[in-house]
Amino acid sequence: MKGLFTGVFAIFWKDILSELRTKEIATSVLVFALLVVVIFNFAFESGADTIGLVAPGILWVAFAFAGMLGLNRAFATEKENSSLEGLMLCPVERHVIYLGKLAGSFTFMLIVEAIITPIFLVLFNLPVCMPRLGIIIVLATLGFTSVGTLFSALSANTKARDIMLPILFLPIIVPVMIAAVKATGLVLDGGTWGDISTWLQIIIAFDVIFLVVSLLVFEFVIEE
Amino acid sequence: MGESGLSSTTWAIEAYGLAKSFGNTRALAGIDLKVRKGDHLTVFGPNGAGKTTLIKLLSTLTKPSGGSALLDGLDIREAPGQIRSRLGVVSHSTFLYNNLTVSENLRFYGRMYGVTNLEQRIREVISQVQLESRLHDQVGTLSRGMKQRVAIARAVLHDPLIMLLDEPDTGLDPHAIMMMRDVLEPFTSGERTVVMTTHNLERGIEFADQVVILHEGRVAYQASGQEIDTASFRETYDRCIGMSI
Amino acid sequence: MGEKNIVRSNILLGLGFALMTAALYLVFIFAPTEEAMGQIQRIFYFHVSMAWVAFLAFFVVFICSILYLWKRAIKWDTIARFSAELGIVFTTLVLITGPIWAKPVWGVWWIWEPRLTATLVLWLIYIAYLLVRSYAAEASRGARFAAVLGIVGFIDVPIVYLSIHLWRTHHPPALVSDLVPSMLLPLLVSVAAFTVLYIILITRSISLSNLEAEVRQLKDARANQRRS
Amino acid sequence: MDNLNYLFAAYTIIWAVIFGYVFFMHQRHRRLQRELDLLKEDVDEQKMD
Repeated sequence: MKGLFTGVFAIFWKDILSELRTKEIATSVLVFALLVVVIFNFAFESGADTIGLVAPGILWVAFAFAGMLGLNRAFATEKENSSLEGLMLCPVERHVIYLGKLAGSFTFMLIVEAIITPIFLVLFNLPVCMPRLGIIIVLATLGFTSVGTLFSALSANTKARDIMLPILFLPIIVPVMIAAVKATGLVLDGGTWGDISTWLQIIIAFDVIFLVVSLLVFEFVIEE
Repeated sequence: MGESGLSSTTWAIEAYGLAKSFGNTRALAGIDLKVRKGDHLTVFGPNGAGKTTLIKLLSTLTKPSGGSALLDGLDIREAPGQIRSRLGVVSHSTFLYNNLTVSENLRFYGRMYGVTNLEQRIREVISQVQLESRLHDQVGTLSRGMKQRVAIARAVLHDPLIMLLDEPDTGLDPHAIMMMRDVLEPFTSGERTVVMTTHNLERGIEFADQVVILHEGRVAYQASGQEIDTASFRETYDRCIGMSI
Repeated sequence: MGEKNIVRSNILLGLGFALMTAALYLVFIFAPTEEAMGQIQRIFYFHVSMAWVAFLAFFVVFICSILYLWKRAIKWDTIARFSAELGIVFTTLVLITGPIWAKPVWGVWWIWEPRLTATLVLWLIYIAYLLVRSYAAEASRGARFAAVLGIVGFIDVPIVYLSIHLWRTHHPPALVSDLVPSMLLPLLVSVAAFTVLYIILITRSISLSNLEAEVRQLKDARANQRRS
Repeated sequence: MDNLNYLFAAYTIIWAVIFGYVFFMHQRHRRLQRELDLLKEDVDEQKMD
């Protein structure tokens, strides 16, 4: 158990250090997410009356697309000097690698979301309602990254890695996307915990199921 | 003393009919090998002969599709984790992270291998590969030869019993190759068992206690100790891979 | 192919033909014309049968994917691949016949209703399943990747359905309410006919891939002969 | 009200697609069979040499 934690933390910390040095993922993802918010604002011509309807969708499309960009990078860096092979040579179980990479991507995405969300709320003149929105974001992001880490490892080993990730990732995350958008909409309308509990349950169920399934199948994805 | 009782202590590597196919292409077609502890085995062969596949099988990176192999008496199918902690692998890729410094890279891999006394160990290996001055430079700023030396440091950090060198000097200039040989020397002498694959006949021969020539996934020639005919080895090699008559 | 297999496949073909003919008779002659929707409701029988077969096909993909990752025998991968292909063919047909039925009845081609939307997502997942194979560096890796998606995708489907169901609480008029026996019989026979059709097609596909393997082996043999 | 044209279209498309798929499989089969025959001839010839 201790070995598991050491390994996961070592991978996580390596990714954090590398990111702190280059700021490659965070910057590109952040800028990209902001651009999506802005572009969608024009695309929907969101006036005062329609904001409530389209805003949650815009926010989550921005997160999903930006997250995909970050996830793509997460395994691309492991291919640079074949360091994924170096990782696989380490005497750790394969799910340690999965959890380590997941921890990194999850953290990066949360940081980006922590910056984007306030900007978004201000730009759309929406009430700032942190705790409930925060929980939705954390849970949905866990779902995104648990599936995303699996598929990013998979698509990194295909010929068309940039296009494979969205093709695999987007249909699978439909349930989280729906639940997150609906819950966010309810929260922005001043919904209570009770109002969003059904949606939170869906997201939690998704998180648990796909964390377990990904842990089980991850070794088949990275094995040569 | 019974043969079976001896085997687990005498042999560092045993392979019995080890085979690997990728879909319908057969990379290794049943290989038998035995390497005594402390011996140096050199595996020769042209590109596509199955050298890298052999290394990948022995290092548990890929699973065999037939036969079996034991490293230090452990089955590669049953105890991959225990085998991995006994192995140090140097390949033509360095496995290093360009954005991290030399010491950060070593510390990361040290943690993954559960190396105790890590800081002291990093100081030891880095002085052995003569890169103390570059310890806090990012790997991306180093030359190809230096990176390869860091890769060697990474591979020996956990003091492995067996080293696998998969064409370690590919892509290096002559000077870097010389340098790397000097650096490798202390790690490959002594108790450690070493398997090296290479194209370089002279270098491979001078290094070896045992040689194998692979051709199209099969062992085409095998010799050890006194049997190795250094003088006519090039002819033997050419004959095995069917290049000249 | 052995003699026994030929006999078996001929029996299967005969059974399929008989069932399909019976289904057509039952659907067009025997079944009463539905009062609210009229003749167009007769699409229902084949539409539902094909949806059932598609689901069966994807379930086979799921099971064979698990077996492939576990046992690593190529036959599981072969069955999974062809089953996914057939599943896509039938899902495509479900997605085409659905709007054709919806247009005269609901007045629109498409509504984002749970069953329709979930079917569309299902279709997208299995298109990705076929793509990931063709984009993998080697065939063996593609087989493994596809198997992973075959498992993840199938598990995802119920969650997709549930979430869309909760998302769209407005139901269109129920398509299958209480079926009177005279409508249930045509449906059951259609489902049986399409299931037999699926079995016929999948066994043909498997023998096709055996042929493919034979060709490859011969090619290898020839290449070896050339060399020596 | 009967919308027979829709009904006709639906059943036509069903059979067109299924036949299309069967035809596609048949083509694959024929191509492979031809390749197999050629290869067998080739191998036999080489054996004779």
